[in-house]
Amino acid sequence: MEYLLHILILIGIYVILASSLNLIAGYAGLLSIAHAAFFGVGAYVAVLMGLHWETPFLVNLAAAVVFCGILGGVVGAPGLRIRDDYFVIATFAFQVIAFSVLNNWVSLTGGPMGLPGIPQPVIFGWTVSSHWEFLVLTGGCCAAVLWICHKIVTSPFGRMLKAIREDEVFAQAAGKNVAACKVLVFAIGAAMAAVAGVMYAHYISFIDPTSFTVMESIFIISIVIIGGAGSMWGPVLGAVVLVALPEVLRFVGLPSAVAANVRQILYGGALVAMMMWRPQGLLGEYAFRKGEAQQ
Amino acid sequence: MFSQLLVNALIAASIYLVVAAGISLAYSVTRFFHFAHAAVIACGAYSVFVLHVWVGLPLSISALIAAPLGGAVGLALELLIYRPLRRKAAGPLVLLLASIGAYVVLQNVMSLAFGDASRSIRPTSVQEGLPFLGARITCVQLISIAVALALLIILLTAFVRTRWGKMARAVMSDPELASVSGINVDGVILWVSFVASMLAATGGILQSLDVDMTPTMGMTALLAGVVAAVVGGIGRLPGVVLGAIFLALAQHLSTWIISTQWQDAIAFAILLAFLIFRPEGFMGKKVRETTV
Amino acid sequence: MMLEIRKLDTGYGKKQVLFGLSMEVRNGEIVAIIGPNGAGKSTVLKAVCGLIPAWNGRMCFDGTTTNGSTPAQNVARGITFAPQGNRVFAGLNVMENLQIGGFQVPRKELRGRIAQVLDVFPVLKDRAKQDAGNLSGGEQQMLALARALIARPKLLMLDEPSLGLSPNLVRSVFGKIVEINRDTGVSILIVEQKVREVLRVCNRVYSLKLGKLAYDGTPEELRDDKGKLKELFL
Amino acid sequence: MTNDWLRIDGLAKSFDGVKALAGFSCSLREGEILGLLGPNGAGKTTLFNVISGFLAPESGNVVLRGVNLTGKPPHRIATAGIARTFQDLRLIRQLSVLDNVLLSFRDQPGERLGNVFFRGKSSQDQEAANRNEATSLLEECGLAEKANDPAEDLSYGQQKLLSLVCCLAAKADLLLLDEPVAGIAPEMIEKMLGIIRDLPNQGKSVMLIEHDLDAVMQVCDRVVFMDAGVKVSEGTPEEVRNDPKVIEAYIA
Repeated sequence: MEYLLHILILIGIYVILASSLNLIAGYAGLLSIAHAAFFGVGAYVAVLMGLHWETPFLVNLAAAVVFCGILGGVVGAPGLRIRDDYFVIATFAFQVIAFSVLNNWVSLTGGPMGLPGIPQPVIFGWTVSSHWEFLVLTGGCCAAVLWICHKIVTSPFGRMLKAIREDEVFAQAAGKNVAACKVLVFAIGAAMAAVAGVMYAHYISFIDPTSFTVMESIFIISIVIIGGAGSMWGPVLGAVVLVALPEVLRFVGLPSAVAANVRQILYGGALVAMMMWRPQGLLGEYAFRKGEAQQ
Repeated sequence: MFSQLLVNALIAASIYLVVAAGISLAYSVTRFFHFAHAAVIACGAYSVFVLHVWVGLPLSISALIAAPLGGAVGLALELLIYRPLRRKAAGPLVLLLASIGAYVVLQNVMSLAFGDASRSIRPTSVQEGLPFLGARITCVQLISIAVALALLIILLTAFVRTRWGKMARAVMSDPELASVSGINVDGVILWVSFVASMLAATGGILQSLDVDMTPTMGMTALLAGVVAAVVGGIGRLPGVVLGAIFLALAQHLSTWIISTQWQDAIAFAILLAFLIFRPEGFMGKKVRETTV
Repeated sequence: MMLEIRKLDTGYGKKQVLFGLSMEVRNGEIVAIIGPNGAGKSTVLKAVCGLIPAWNGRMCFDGTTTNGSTPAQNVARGITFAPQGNRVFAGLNVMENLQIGGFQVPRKELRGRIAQVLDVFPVLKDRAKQDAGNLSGGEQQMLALARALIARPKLLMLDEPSLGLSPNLVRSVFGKIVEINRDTGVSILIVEQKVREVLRVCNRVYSLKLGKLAYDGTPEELRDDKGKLKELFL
Repeated sequence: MTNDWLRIDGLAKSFDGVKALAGFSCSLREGEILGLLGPNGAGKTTLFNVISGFLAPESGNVVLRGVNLTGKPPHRIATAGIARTFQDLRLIRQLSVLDNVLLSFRDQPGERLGNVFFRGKSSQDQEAANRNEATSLLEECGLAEKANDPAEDLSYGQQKLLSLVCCLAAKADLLLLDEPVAGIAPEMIEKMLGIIRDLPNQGKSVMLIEHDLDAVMQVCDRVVFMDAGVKVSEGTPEEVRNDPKVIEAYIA
């Protein structure tokens, strides 16, 4: 039973990550390989505050969200100058730098040793300790994130995001402040990733930089794309499928050492297959094709 | 100390150069970042490992076979994935995502086959290294610098002199005009992919002679290559030389001030700075901007 | 008959540009296509060389149907094309540009052909080692012409060879075109906005308007008939 | 006569040393339809791009109702009352026809994120009002049946019509139309021209680039003929048509 709960909590965390990346990449069209960096920075900010200053959990959570939001705005800003594949490379660069900081700033982050002994979160006297309680907390955050995403994408603001994704020039000619919009949505997405980071850190009660690598970013991208970019439920479906996949593999009897690789081969292959035959993913609508202006 | 840093930088630059030349070539004909290059780099190293350690061929022969093997992997990717995608008018982002997927698959196949632990083809006895301007340089390192230089010279000459080189430059310069001039653009892309992948594999081989190999080794090498290629100006081979040297110097000389672990961060800070302030690099032409 | 186009419909994406166009080029002729902007003049050339597919209708070159052929196949058949805007390979030098133009020519012959073509364009001879991107507009246009000639085409298609050139240069470019036609007997299909100049050199004229044929006749008839010209353009 | 409702003064812009605009000036009265004619490369589209803020001119000014718009970013100019269409027909093809129109309303409260979360009611009311208006605009133009189809499913002519409807939804006072009828069927041309001809009655002014001379003759009050980035001739369509300089520019 605990095992099932564990999977559900992980799915909840990845739903937050994928839905927030979906806002950035699926709705605003800014493909980013830096999501694991925000995931990690959020986790570290909250944990460090809790460990060093012993501030309450909710304060730490809020600080992580705000910090990553601002950082996201700063990182998203290059998107105003450089586009498409160059932007991907720029976010990639940020991802590597962030990892490098987490890994090498030993005096602050503990470096490769990570930060153990993260205390259980206490929210207005409620100590979140059992799997059930964590599931409630993560589920609550997940619901909040999905609700915010839903509000955003069904509003005129969401329509504007899609317009920017498909054709910036049209959006500008229609009076939309494309630059402000991109930075804003990047900041929101990063802030949401921080929520996932805080949940993850407190749930596992230990963090180290290896959870926040380029490969993790690629995994989150795969969830979004395989599930379907630019749709509310695509990333949710993607998270369920891809997070549950290794457990299924274990169930069919693959040794866990092999299962990890097989899982990656499966999702890498799925990514290629999606690009070949269904670039909009299982449920999505955005196929990473900018409005090809003809002659 | 200082001259040792310079020597180290030179060795790093030679590996960057080989990888970056491949990336730059591939990007300037295909117009997307070929992420799976990272896997091709590791493929090169592991092919040598298989041929040398498992089959027992001499190192030099293994390397000579491994490089074209890497090229063949690039060829297969082009034929199986990228060309069909291009036929469907896929944009650079779709191609990039597909190549990320291909990287994940290839890297994990290697992990399955060889394990995640590092493997080595280095000569077992620790070499003293030859004295060189007050620094020490090993034989293997000398060879790797020589190979990089030789490849660069061959590449540049082939580009300027041969018919194929000219065709490739024509496609880089203006693909549409190249096609109405009777050039089979798909064919050019195919063989440029082969050459670029061969360079990547060679980069992997050189690196594995200097340090050990892991299935993920290609990522760091690819990234350094991307930085060198962007800094030098995509599509300009002389620029790539400059970029590789610049990056290697920046990384190694900075170890005067801060610890070596920060080399990746430095490389990427340089990349970010260039992407934001001078995306065309030292020698390149302006990258496309939004046009109305 | 060198080129025969019958009831051609084509366009870009969903936009139809040519509507049931029929025209032909006979052996050794210089044929001009004129007309106001947006008439679809360049589109005709792009369709013939294979850059865009025909939606309907038939294109026939030297007795073979060319619908669906790639540009490379058409070059091999003897159709070469110099697209609009002095297009040259900017990163390659003049000599290399010419070699690219003759890349389907057997290697033994290539040197001789380049020498011949350079005799026609002495300006280029002096610039053989310069990057084409650094040439002046007129020289680039000459190079674009020369590049298209190396393959010894049966049909040479030129899209606005006068674009961006000074009146003097326009004269000399058109002079070259006549010279080439006279000396080699190549058929030439030329799209041009500088109507007066092109009427001086061509044997026959088509005028397009909004994707349809508006006039088909001889340059002499048009040259002196300002009223007719006005009707075609305004 | 309010001759300087829109004043364009000495605009210059060059690309790689080639002058696309070389000191172009003209003006537009309120409620006037002005046609822009000229051979390829005359600088017509460049002029539109400069007016709408997508290109910054090297010199010169664009002044609308006394407000200098030169050098402002495109979205500012768009909200200042200028709407435009594009020669290569830009629409958000993946979105529905209705969404394309809805996108084109300026200054929507629902496009501010704060309003989405904290003033949901007022922005929803505005959205509902926009939706009604968009629907009736589509009805007037005969696109109502297609309102929920993706814009890419429309025929080329319908897409052009839709981009015009988008300009109407913008409630702009000045419409810049780049080849509104090129490449579309005759019935659709009639329909488009009908809508354009009616614009001055709604207090709107229009500048349009078009190669279909008959269309220009039908709708334009005045025509400016440009060549090599400058104004060559100006007057009623008939005057310009008969100006020897004009035919000269074409056939020179």
